[in-house]
Amino acid sequence: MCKSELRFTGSGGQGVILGTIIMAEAAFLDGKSVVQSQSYGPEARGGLCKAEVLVDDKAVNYTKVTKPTCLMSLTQQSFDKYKDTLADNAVLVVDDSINVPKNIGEAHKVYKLPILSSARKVIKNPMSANIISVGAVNAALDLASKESLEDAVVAHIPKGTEKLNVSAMNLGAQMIKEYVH
Amino acid sequence: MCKSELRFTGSGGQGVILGTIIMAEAAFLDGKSVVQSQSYGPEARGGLCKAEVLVDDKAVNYTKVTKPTCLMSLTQQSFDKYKDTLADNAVLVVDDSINVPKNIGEAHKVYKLPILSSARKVIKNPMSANIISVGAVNAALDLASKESLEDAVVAHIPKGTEKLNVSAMNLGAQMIKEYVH
Amino acid sequence: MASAKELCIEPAYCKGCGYCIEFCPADVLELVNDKVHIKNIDNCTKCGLCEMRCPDYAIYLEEVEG
Amino acid sequence: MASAKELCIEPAYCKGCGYCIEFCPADVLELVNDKVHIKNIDNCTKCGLCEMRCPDYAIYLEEVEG
Amino acid sequence: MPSKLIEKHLRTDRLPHIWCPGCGHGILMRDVCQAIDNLNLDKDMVTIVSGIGCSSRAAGYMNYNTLHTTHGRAIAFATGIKMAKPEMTVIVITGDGDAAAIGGNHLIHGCRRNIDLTIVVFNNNTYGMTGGQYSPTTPTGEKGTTAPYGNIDGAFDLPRLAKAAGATYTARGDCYHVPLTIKLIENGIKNHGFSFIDATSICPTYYGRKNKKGGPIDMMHWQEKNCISKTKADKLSKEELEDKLVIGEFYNEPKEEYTDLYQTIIDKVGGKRNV
Amino acid sequence: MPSKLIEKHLRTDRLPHIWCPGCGHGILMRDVCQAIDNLNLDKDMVTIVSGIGCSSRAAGYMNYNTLHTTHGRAIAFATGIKMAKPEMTVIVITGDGDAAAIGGNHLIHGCRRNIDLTIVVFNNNTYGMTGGQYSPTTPTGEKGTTAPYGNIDGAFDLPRLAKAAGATYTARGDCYHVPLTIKLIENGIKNHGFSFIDATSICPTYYGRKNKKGGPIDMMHWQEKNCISKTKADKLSKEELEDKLVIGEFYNEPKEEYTDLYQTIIDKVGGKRNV
Amino acid sequence: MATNRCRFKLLQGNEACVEGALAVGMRFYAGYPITPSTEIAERSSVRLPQLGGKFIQMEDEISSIAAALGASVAGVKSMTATSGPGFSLKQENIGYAAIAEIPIVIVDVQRSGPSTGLPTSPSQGDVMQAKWGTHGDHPTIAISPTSVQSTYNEIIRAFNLSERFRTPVIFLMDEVVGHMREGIELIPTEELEIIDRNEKMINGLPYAVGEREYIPHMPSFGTGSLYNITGLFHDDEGFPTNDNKMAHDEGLRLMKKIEVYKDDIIKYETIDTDDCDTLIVCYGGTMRAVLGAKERAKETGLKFGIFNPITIWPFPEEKLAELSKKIKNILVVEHNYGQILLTVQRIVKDNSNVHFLGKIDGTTISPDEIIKKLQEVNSNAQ
Amino acid sequence: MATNRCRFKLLQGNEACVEGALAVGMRFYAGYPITPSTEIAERSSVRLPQLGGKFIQMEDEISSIAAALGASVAGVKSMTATSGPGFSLKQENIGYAAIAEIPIVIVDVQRSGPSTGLPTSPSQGDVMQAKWGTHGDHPTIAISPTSVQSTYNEIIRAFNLSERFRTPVIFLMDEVVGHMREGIELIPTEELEIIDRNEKMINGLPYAVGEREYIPHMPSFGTGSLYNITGLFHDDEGFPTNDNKMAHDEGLRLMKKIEVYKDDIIKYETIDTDDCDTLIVCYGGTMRAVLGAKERAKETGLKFGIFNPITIWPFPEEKLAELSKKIKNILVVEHNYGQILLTVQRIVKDNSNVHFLGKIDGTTISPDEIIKKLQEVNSNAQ
Ligand SMILES: Cc1ncc(C[n+]2csc(CCOP(=O)(O)OP(=O)(O)O)c2C)c(N)n1
Ligand SMILES: Cc1ncc(C[n+]2csc(CCOP(=O)(O)OP(=O)(O)O)c2C)c(N)n1
Ligand code: SF4
Ligand code: SF4
Ligand code: SF4
Ligand code: SF4
Ligand code: SF4
Ligand code: SF4
Ligand SMILES: [Mg+2]
Ligand SMILES: [Mg+2]
Repeated sequence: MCKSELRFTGSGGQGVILGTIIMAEAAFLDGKSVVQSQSYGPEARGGLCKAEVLVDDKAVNYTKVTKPTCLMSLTQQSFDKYKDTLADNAVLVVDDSINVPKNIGEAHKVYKLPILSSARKVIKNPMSANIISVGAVNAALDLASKESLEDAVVAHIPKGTEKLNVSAMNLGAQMIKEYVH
Repeated sequence: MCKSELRFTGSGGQGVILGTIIMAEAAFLDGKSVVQSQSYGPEARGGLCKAEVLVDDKAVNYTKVTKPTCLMSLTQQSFDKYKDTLADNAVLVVDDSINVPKNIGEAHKVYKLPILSSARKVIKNPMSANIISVGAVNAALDLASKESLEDAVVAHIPKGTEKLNVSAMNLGAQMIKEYVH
Repeated sequence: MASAKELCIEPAYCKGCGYCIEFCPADVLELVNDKVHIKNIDNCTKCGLCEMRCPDYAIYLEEVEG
Repeated sequence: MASAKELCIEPAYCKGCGYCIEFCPADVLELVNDKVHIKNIDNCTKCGLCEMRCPDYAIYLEEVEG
Repeated sequence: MPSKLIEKHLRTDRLPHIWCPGCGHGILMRDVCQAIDNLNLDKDMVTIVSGIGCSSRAAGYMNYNTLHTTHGRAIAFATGIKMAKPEMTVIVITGDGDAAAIGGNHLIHGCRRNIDLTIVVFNNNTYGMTGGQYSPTTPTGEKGTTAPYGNIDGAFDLPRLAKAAGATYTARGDCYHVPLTIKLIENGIKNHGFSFIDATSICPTYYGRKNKKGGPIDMMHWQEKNCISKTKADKLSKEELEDKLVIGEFYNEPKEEYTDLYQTIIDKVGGKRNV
Repeated sequence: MPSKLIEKHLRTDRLPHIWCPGCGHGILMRDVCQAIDNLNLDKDMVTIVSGIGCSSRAAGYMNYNTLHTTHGRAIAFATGIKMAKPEMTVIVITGDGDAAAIGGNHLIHGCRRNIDLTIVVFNNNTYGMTGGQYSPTTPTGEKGTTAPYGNIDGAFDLPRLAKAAGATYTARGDCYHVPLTIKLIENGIKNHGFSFIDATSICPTYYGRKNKKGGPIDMMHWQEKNCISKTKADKLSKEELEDKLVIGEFYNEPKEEYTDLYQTIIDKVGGKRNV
Repeated sequence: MATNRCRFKLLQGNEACVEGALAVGMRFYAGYPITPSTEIAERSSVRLPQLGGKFIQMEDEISSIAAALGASVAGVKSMTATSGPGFSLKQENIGYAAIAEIPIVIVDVQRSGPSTGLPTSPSQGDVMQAKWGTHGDHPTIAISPTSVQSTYNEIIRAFNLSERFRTPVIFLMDEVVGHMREGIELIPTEELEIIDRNEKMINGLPYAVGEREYIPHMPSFGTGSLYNITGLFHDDEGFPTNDNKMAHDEGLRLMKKIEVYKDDIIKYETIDTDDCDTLIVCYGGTMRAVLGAKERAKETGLKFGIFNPITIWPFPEEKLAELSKKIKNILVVEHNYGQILLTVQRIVKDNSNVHFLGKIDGTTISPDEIIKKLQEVNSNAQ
Repeated sequence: MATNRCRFKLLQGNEACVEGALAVGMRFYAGYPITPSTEIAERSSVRLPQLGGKFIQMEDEISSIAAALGASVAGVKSMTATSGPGFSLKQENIGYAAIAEIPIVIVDVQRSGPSTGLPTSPSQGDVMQAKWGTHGDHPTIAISPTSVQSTYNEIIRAFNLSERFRTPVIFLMDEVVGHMREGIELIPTEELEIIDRNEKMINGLPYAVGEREYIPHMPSFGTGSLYNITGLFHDDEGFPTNDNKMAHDEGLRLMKKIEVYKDDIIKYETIDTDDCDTLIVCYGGTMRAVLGAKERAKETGLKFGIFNPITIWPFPEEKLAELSKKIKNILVVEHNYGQILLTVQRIVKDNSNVHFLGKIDGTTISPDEIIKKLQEVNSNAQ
């Protein structure tokens, strides 16, 4: 098992895959070994979407996450599908619209954050939800340096949207910092 | 080796292949085992053409003629190519325009017949040369019954040309009968 | 007996594209939580344009015994 | 120095199709043993039609030092 | 609960379909069903053949005999079905990639034979299924994931190509002009010969996004404004026509049909009918 | 000894060629050489690409860069060559089967791209190499070894198809009207874009024999009589036109060429020329 | 036989292929000409309409197999024929037939390859391609006839297997057999055992199988069933699925349906295998040269047995393994650079005893060459 | 490594394939999109014009390989990429490349088959097709990378082999490797050993070979040589021939040029093979799961070696034969129903010790499954 096994889930079009690419890139820029991968399929169109990152100090061998140490979910449907296969003491970063069963809440560290609503209301761009979650996950796990994460974000978003996305990232990190369990 | 191994050669368009099919059909109608085959190739277009028949009382196994017991040739070029691989005491039925070297004439039974010219002048159809040669070869080898040969000829020529072709066949047989070595 | 038409919705099919709303000539429809919703059925002229352009068969007119 | 044209034949190429003969406007050519043959060179107008239509490049006009 | 039309013609247990929100393919699939319904065809005597692509997924949802084949080959499969069962109504649902890229040869040869098939191309000017590459109908200059600097290829005018190849019925419809499009499909099915309907679709997910066409609604508005009838088009200048798409029936000249001609051969050589 | 033209443009050590007595392909191959000669092209900057068929055997005899490919794919191979070396004159010699049956898709897509290739189809209305089956240009009703009861397929009008697909130059020549045909090929090569020349050939061995067209000379006479220019054709009634074949230039409308357009992309994104 | 005037006929292998297919009920043929298979198309074009069947010449080989599959789906026994280059082009749709489980017979009259190769020359270079030519794991049945008569008989078996197992069957002829003429007996339809597909769906589902069954039944289009066929992995209704268990079950079932019934599919011929030091493994046209060598056994003093895998895929592994146990040398003779050889090497425990004779130069392997090779094998063995 | 900001980059396997190809000099790409290979086309379309190269999206896979071959003939290193269905369609022209001896790299990012199958799921179902997919006997080189880094490195080797041996090289990726992202080192062109084709003809003939040489040299079109290329058997000038001796010599030489230099072509990796009871044979993406199982060796107590044939064709037979002599059990792990398994069974003398773990259900084989299988193998062995 790797040090960190991240699984991001949501519905197609929410930028979940990009989120994992950015996470991977950030860790990679810090000199870590990473493997990122995703599920494809026509179903991914409107439906469920899953992407993963493995991070370690030594080489990552097996390329798939089996027991995530971190699950990020943006929709209830995707959360329900993956909520039961987690590593012990996993970190869960989920949208606050998601209903997390008690047993899971007790067994793991859960951050319920207003990701989707903040994207809409604070950042004023629903497409920024994935960047908020990236910021949040990174902060929750203390995975990559802030600089690397910022570089990674900037490298993967359309030119001209840097400011917006960096503030989304910061917003995510801040949510974690200020989170009251 | 089969009882009879026939090789017909000439140039493309002379009906050499059809000749062997008729020979094979005739022997087959008489209850013999036969295998007929031919060389294909774009070269067969204008150039050399070769077709073969194996005839036996028992099943014919190997499908190619290796040492013909009978060689029929309509052109010098094709004769030259195949003149040197013959069974002992082979029967050669060749157009009289062909120059047969002395050693071959002595080692084998050679019929030099006016096949091409008779086709033109007697039958008045250059395309009948192959049927003349069929008649001749059959008579020279006493291979198939006259009835079977006639049936075979009729089965393979265009409707309406029966009379012409049967007389071509007979002409070939007659040439052998009347041949003076 | 005359038959009338009723405007029906199948929310499970609706993907919230908004065609029906945009092209409804009578402003009958709206989007609620990314699903079509009838906001003003009285305006509806039963013209059927929403049904025609709904890519997901989520809105349609059905004959009802009048 | 003026250059003239000469009618040439390459018998090895000729397949005896007869085009040159049939379409020669001056009856210069004939078929002998399935090969083209010049029967009457004096008639030849050096029009080049035989060369143009020979599928086998067996007949042609060549410039000669006049 | 779905509508009666949908209930009757689709496999409703498979709905909702996999197409994206706002994908025009759903509208066009309904058009085909409506045309079949209007013609009162026996469903068991209707076969839908499709290739591979988002569009070609239609077959799976439609409650007739349905054959989802390999990429580009739908018309060839359909030809075999029609030959084997000439009494069958055979409709091919395909995409611009499926029909005009990899399948272009089968398209023109189907036209040439004038075999009684009706081809409906769900033409979204892109390869939707593989994620938005440019297609043979992507207008020159537009973008796709494989045309990052703008597409330099010319685009086929498919009805024109089909006609030149021998189709006896050609037309173009779209997603906005639904009654017209239904009628065009109906007429295509009615033509006893090879019928080709270029049905302009909408792919907001890839074609729209890549080419900054706005969302589905914007793209539908584009069709509303720019898809014009031949009569209207005839009155416009070349410049005015630049961004217009002419819809309607282009060609309808029935000719002897292929399977009929084959039957005359069977009759002539003494073969029995329908062995 | 062969003529100077033949000496210069053909691999004379390979002559005589394999074509049958009276085969029109030999005449057409000479036409291509003559056109190249007239244009004074550097032979090293000429590539002939062919597919498979009697016609496609031409490549082997021609003394340029010659590529004898797989059946139907010549235009696709040629596209790669032209993209890699835009300064090369690339001519495709193909047959009606090679170009219009199995290769039909590559033909229409070549047209669509308007890439600078010149296609010369040695069109003998049959598959000569495989022994005389009917082809997509065999007139309806005629025979082939696979159409023993008469062909029921429609025949492509190839220049019309090419034009509809986007070719910027289309023409038809034959074996009788040699100077015209040479000129058409010349103009095709000169057109900086996709040029399509349908060169009517003569296959006495199969097409002629199967369809009782007489020998080569009769078939040549048929072309003499029936291949008429557009001006002549315009004066004839539909009935009179029935057995006529219109020859000459049909379409010649230059448009931006594909490899040129690609170069503008390279220039735009900073790629060097000719790496 | 007395005279051959009734049900006996002199036919080319290619022609016998058509006549056998017609006898077993083939009523649709789609093809594109290619040497040396063209006579199959030509004879089909003459014969099919005489029996109310249909022939179509398609624009290429891909559309040919596609049209044949379409006709099969409509309930008509269908065939397509080709040679090397065309066989390569048909591969994608062979896989389609396998996963969609559509009966069809694909004839490949092998010629010398690769590519255009030597188009008119004999070869057996497509044997491995017949098994592995299409992408992905898939079931394969391939049959290789040795004579004109066996062509007639085996094409009938090919159709029967195809219908019974709902699977494409490759009929692997070669130029030698395809182009030679022999006298054969045309067994008429009435005397044949003919297997037709079962049109009654199991549990009302087109891809459902009964217990201990592996083959779903197949209704024809237009007979009231209104179902879906796809080349994607699918559920029992024929609808595409991404469900891992369904995909696994379906993929495995496709392989199993051939595996489980392999004894019904496999057919081979053994000659003089009871008492021999050397066993020749050969098939198709090459068999004839081996028989030619056998004819001369007295003269040459060479004793050898022959193993002819008529069903070449699935290969008759068990029988060969059994035979190999009591035989010193095995000589594989085939018209290629060693294809079935690899399978024989895998089956036979001690590879050192497996020898090979093969070639591709446009000529057939002759009895002389076989005799020479046998002598070599024998002398090395001493 | 410290930080990864210079020549280190996070890339997808498909992207690394393009970057490696560009580094070794690929300047022409022709393709047709298909999952899961599409990113190769997409990245090529972006990158090639930046380097003065050309990208073209053709109308299908057949024309794609044809165009790439055309460009290669004109002297430009060329590549095409596809997945299963497209790989089937390219087969005919792969044979053409083999006999005409035109360098080209064909990438097949395998997906689950047959036919459309499970288009987005991992598989290694085309391994045998890579060797046998085209008709007729022909040489094959195929390489299968296991990671994003090895994709970059091995595609460079693929081009080098292709140019050196004038032969098509199949680059056999799988969905796992193609779609995952890893950090890799992009070794720049200047630091690479690059093999370019030798354009100077031997004896002035494009298909002549020197003594003890098997590979003719290849001038590009437009460099003054005016020669012929054909897919027919041909003489040294490249002109079609039916001469039996020439055909024989050419056919044999095509096979020999790979056979003779196979030590230069073959590359494999062995891990812990010195002291193990069980050897796992695996390749491509599956290797990662095996390494995953190895990671847990301490925990599970399982000792095993790994043999990874990076050059999968020609298969590293000799090395495996050697290893097999001192090993009790061999376990072949691949993402199919047993393909390389057959080759392993052929090579390994006592088949009873060859075990197999494979599947196709859309999921990857996991370390857990491997561990379970190893335990099974071990317990049976007792
Ligand atoms: C032989 C083959 N090549 C490529 C593909 C990949 N592929 C699947 S669908 C598709 C294009 C679909 O485009 P279109 O037909 O326009 O349908 P759309 O998705 O746009 O509706 C491609 C290239 C395939 N499945 N098979
Ligand atoms: C893939 C493939 N299919 C079929 C063939 C067989 N074949 C060779 S040439 C030919 C037709 C040639 O016709 P055409 O192009 O008109 O040339 P022609 O011989 O008439 O000049 C065919 C079908 C082949 N070589 N390859
Ligand atoms: S058109 Fe249909 S899918 Fe779109 S919002 Fe309206 S009901 Fe929903
Ligand atoms: S039927 Fe007409 S008016 Fe009523 S909701 Fe639909 S579009 Fe609006
Ligand atoms: S040049 Fe003219 S006149 Fe002279 S032989 Fe030729 S065709 Fe006749
Ligand atoms: S046209 Fe040429 S080939 Fe024909 S007869 Fe005249 S010279 Fe000979
Ligand atoms: S990708 Fe485009 S074509 Fe495909 S379903 Fe989505 S919108 Fe429709
Ligand atoms: S068969 Fe026809 S096309 Fe071929 S060489 Fe002979 S005449 Fe010419
Ligand atoms: Mg599309
Ligand atoms: Mg032709």
